[in-house]
Amino acid sequence: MKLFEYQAKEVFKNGGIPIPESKLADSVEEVVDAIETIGLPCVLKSQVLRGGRGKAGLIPFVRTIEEAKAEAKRLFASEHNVKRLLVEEAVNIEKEIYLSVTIDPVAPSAIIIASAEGGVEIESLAVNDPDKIIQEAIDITAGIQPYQANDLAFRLGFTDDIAKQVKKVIFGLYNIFSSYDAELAEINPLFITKEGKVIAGDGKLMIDENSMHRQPNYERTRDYYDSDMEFEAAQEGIPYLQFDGDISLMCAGAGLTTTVYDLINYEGGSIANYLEFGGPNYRKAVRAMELCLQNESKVILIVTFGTIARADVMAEGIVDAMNRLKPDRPIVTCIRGTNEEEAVRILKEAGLDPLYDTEEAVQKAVAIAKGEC
Amino acid sequence: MKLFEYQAKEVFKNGGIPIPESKLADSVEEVVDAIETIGLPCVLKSQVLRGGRGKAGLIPFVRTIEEAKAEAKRLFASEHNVKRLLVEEAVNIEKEIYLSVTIDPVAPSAIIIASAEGGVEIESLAVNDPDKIIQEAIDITAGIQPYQANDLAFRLGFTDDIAKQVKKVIFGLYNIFSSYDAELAEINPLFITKEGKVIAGDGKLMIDENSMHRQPNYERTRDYYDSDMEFEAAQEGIPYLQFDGDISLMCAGAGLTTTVYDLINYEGGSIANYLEFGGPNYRKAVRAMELCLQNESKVILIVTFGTIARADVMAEGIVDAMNRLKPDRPIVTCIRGTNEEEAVRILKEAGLDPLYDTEEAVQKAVAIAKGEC
Amino acid sequence: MSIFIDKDTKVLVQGITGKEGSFWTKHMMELGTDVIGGVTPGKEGQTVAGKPVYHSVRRAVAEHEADAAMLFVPPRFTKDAVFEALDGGIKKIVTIADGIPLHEMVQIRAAAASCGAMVIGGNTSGVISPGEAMMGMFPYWIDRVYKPGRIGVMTRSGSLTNEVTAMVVRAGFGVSSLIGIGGDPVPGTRFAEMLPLYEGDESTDAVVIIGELGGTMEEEVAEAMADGSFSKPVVAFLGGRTAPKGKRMGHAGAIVTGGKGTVEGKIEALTAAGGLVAERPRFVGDLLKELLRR
Amino acid sequence: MSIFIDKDTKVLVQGITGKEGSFWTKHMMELGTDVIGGVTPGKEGQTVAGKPVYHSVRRAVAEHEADAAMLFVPPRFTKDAVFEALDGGIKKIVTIADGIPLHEMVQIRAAAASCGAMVIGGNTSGVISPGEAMMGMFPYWIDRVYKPGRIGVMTRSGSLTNEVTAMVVRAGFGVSSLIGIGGDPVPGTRFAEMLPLYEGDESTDAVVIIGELGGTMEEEVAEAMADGSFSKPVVAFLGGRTAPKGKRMGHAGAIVTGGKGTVEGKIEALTAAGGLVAERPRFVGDLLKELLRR
Repeated sequence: MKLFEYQAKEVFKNGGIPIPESKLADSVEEVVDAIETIGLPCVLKSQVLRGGRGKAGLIPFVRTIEEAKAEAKRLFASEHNVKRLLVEEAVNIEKEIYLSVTIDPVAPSAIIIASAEGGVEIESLAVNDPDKIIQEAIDITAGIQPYQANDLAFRLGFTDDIAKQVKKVIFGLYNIFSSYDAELAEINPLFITKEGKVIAGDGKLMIDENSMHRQPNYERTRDYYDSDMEFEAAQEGIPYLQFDGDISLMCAGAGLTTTVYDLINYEGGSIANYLEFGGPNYRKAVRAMELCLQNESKVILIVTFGTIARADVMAEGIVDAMNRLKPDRPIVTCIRGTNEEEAVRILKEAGLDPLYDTEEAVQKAVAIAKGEC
Repeated sequence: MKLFEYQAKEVFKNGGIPIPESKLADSVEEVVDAIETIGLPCVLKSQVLRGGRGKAGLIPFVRTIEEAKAEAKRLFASEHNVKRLLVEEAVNIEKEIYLSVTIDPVAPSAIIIASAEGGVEIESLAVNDPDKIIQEAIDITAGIQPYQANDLAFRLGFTDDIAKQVKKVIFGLYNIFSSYDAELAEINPLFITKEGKVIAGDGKLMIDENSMHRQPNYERTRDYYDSDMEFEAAQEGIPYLQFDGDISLMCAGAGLTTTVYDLINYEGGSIANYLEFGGPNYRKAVRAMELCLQNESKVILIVTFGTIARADVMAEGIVDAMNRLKPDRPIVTCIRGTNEEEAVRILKEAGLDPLYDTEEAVQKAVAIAKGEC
Repeated sequence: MSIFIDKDTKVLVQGITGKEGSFWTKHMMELGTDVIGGVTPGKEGQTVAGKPVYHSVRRAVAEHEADAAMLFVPPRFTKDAVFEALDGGIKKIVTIADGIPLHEMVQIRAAAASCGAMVIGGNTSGVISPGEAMMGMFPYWIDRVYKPGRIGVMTRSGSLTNEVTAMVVRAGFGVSSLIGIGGDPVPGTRFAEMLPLYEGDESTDAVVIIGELGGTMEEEVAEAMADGSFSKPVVAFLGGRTAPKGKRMGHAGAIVTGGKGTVEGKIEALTAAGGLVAERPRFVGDLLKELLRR
Repeated sequence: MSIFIDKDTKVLVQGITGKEGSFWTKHMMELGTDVIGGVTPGKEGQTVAGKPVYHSVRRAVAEHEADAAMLFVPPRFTKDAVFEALDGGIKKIVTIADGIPLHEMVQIRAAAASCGAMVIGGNTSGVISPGEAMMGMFPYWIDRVYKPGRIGVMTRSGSLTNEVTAMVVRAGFGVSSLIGIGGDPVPGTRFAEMLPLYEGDESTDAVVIIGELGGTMEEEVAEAMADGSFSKPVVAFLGGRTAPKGKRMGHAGAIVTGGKGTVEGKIEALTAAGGLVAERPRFVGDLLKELLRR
């Protein structure tokens, strides 16, 4: 679960990492109020989960109250679903550092990544000038050792007081990474100010989905999703991605669903939605079909090849869903796996024409979507 | 630092280990008050740091209020320096378990020790019937794993609900051991009650002296010492043990001081006090001699063989102490090590007759103590 | 013949009394797997499919020799169960659990390495040597997928494995050993770490890898092929060629992998190392034939 | 010749710019120790006794070969300094710190073991091979104690070591290598773990052990003598024969050691294994002569 910047910064602050003075605002009026405390110039930071906010113009720097009002209005009205702005003091930046903690799956260990050249171009730096990226493996059981934070600070080129502050930030960030069961804890940029202070300019914190039971402070509200449909699906625990094509996928298993997605593209089709109802969701055919029907798709393509999920149970679910929902568009099925003979019987009885070959099913769905059959 | 039972039990309680209902009382009146809450029969547990309290009659079981008053009076007046009684409910004991966590220096690891046959005879059980002692090594970095607590509970012969409770106590005790930097965390006995509850009957918690900076909750008050002298010495950071013989030791280094102690015994002498002023205390000669002079000893024996502690500095300290304190008894010195020539000069100038051989010095001190010279 | 497990591998089942544990234990035995017993704390004295249940791994291994542990244990208890198996001296562990906390999976992999053990999973159906033995949950009765043969299969996926393996079988081949590495970001064992076993297995002629976008496991296989440490033919199918850039791990993930992880990059690496990558599951069989003909 | 350190051992000094660090570094060099540099975070660019100071062990070992690390570091920072030295690939570490937290010392010993390294100390004066080299704080200029020779000395004590070693020298012997194991309940290295080094050292004819009541280190030496893995003559002096039963660790300590740890028990074990135990420091020299005459 990816937190919003303002949430990540709250965590950072509580973990001893300095952050700029800031106030959250969810209207132009609140932005004006916030500026009374924060002062001008300041930065209006759109609280959206997508990356590349700067390049998309979602973090304007404003010098006057008029400019602030205009920009706030623009952002709240934008297509980017901006619900909140973080009004943040403008900092006198001397230098920008990159700092993050994530998992190295090969080692396996946690890994701290840092660069004296922080900012938006860090990823291309990693490819083009990898020597400028500093890495330090951390034993996840023993945790970070002081000498490691020391060494990182020195390798970043700092000494004296700045080194001490940076060391404290590294320690803090690692401990947050650890106690929040994070996939990623990132500060980019970490500002070194002209006044010699070390302050987190941005904050990214992604909590491991499998550890959310240990992180009860965060609930996935609608804010975390790009669309109502994705939010609804997530409430059901159904993996779902929204697109705007013609074919609704209703498949089982991430790998197979992704492959069907590829095959549709190869055949010149387009996808309305990605949906998995496999694994523990294999009894949720009704809910899955309901989600598909909310799309303006032309056909629903159902492909499964179940292991534990029994084919006959899925077939029953599909027939049940059809009876209840009376779908207004054709359904193509390709259901294989345990008890598939029974599944075929059930589907045929319901008037469907079950297929056995994934590519055949894909081709048929694409043809239907194109109005070719 | 060894905590009092009532302190250890407070820690246990906060760590999720059930303890009997109890109240602390520091007078006969408070004992009576406590019994109003606790009820009768109950146990009056003397809060002293020595072991073997039961055998010494310091944990009487009382059935009536009169008996309680009489026993409380006896305990407060006893030679055992009883300042507080823990008035504790009497528990219906079905079974007594031994459980502790300590360090295994060889492994090296923490080690949980348990026996289904708890109680006062656990130590002889360890020698005579070691199979009845269960041990489980715990990696001190990774901490205790649930399966280890499980396995211990089963090896103790428990299943079902009692196993679950015992497992929880094991977990709790290990985590206390870990977070309190303990040398030892011990519950002996751990009661299994006739009602099927698992309750800590006693509590022992010894905090590592070298980790006291992480354990700010405990201060070494006078209560923790057998004598005023030992308390005073501890305030100065001077290792000191009180005896009642004729020779005051004022030596440097635990090993050498212990050896001098042995040699005095071999020569038929007796020790008034054990005192080390070596290591970081080698400039504390005045304070050390003051402590020695508070004893009714007949002679002060000073033996050192310094490495970092410079002999001349110690000699100067001794002469300074003599000038200030005007000791009323003979002083025998045997000061060797770095700058010993200068030390000898200083001591001679002060009218002493410095010796160079430990045994010679010991023999002279014993002779003086016996009035033979 | 087979790798990881065969008829003689003595398997201890942790979580044997649970619904899935008991169900699949019976199926594992049906296929020929030598299940020697199981573990469920508090259930010692019971039996499942005629096999004894013990309180703990230690008590089980005190009574029986055990080469491998099959875990039917919920994700939050998996770390403990793996640690218990390792402590019991077991060197082959398969865990099907889907949802193991990421940081715990790192600890599991590290602990296995320090014990010289191999953990397969989580988030996998397990390991099967068709006709011989199985640890996990495979519908081995579907013989157009689980036909014995001489092709090794390694996979990060579930349903897709059935899809692809069916194509291998349709092309006239069968499977020697199928290893479900699992779909988690930190699998206990990585593709490349299985290669030495396939390399040394006389009954495996070629290996099919079922991968997908993300991570560097396929690139590591390419490295082993390129440096000669793996010499058998490799055909890969990779899902996600046309996938949109989804939710990403931010900069750090890309930095750790040094820009690796795209399907294009994987195809390039595998092809450069002499492997063939099938664009569609259907093509896997033909590519196998092509490589084996060389 | 000597064990652990000699003239050629390249020593890195951690905490070199501190008062004790710089003072004893000079003395170590005076005796012939090959100090290659030192570490103090934040002090890179300075020199001590002409030797360069680095921010970290890694930066130091990137510039210099280092065989051993000498730590003049406060007890609360010792674990970190040891971990840093181990991470820098250093296999011999001496720490003089008195007051290392017990649980951290357990972690230090465990980490050293897992790296195949040896940590000597804490709470020790260190290690000296008289006339060759030294890591620690020994008044090597007192030649009635630190005379070179062919007797190995291992000790748990400080001042007592001077006392006993003076008796060894008074008897006409000298010291090959003196190892201060240290006086803490969990020393980084135990007596018995040093024995293989003495056993293989051609310049050591016999070993003197300076022990005391408590723990099982002397019993472990006796075991090595009894099972033949250590074959050189051993004379021991043990302090605390007449010590009153002091404050004890309660039952657990006695259970862990299985009733060992008394001076009587140690004497019995060492004597049974062919060693001799001196009642007084003065007797050590005579017992050495007796054993070496056999």
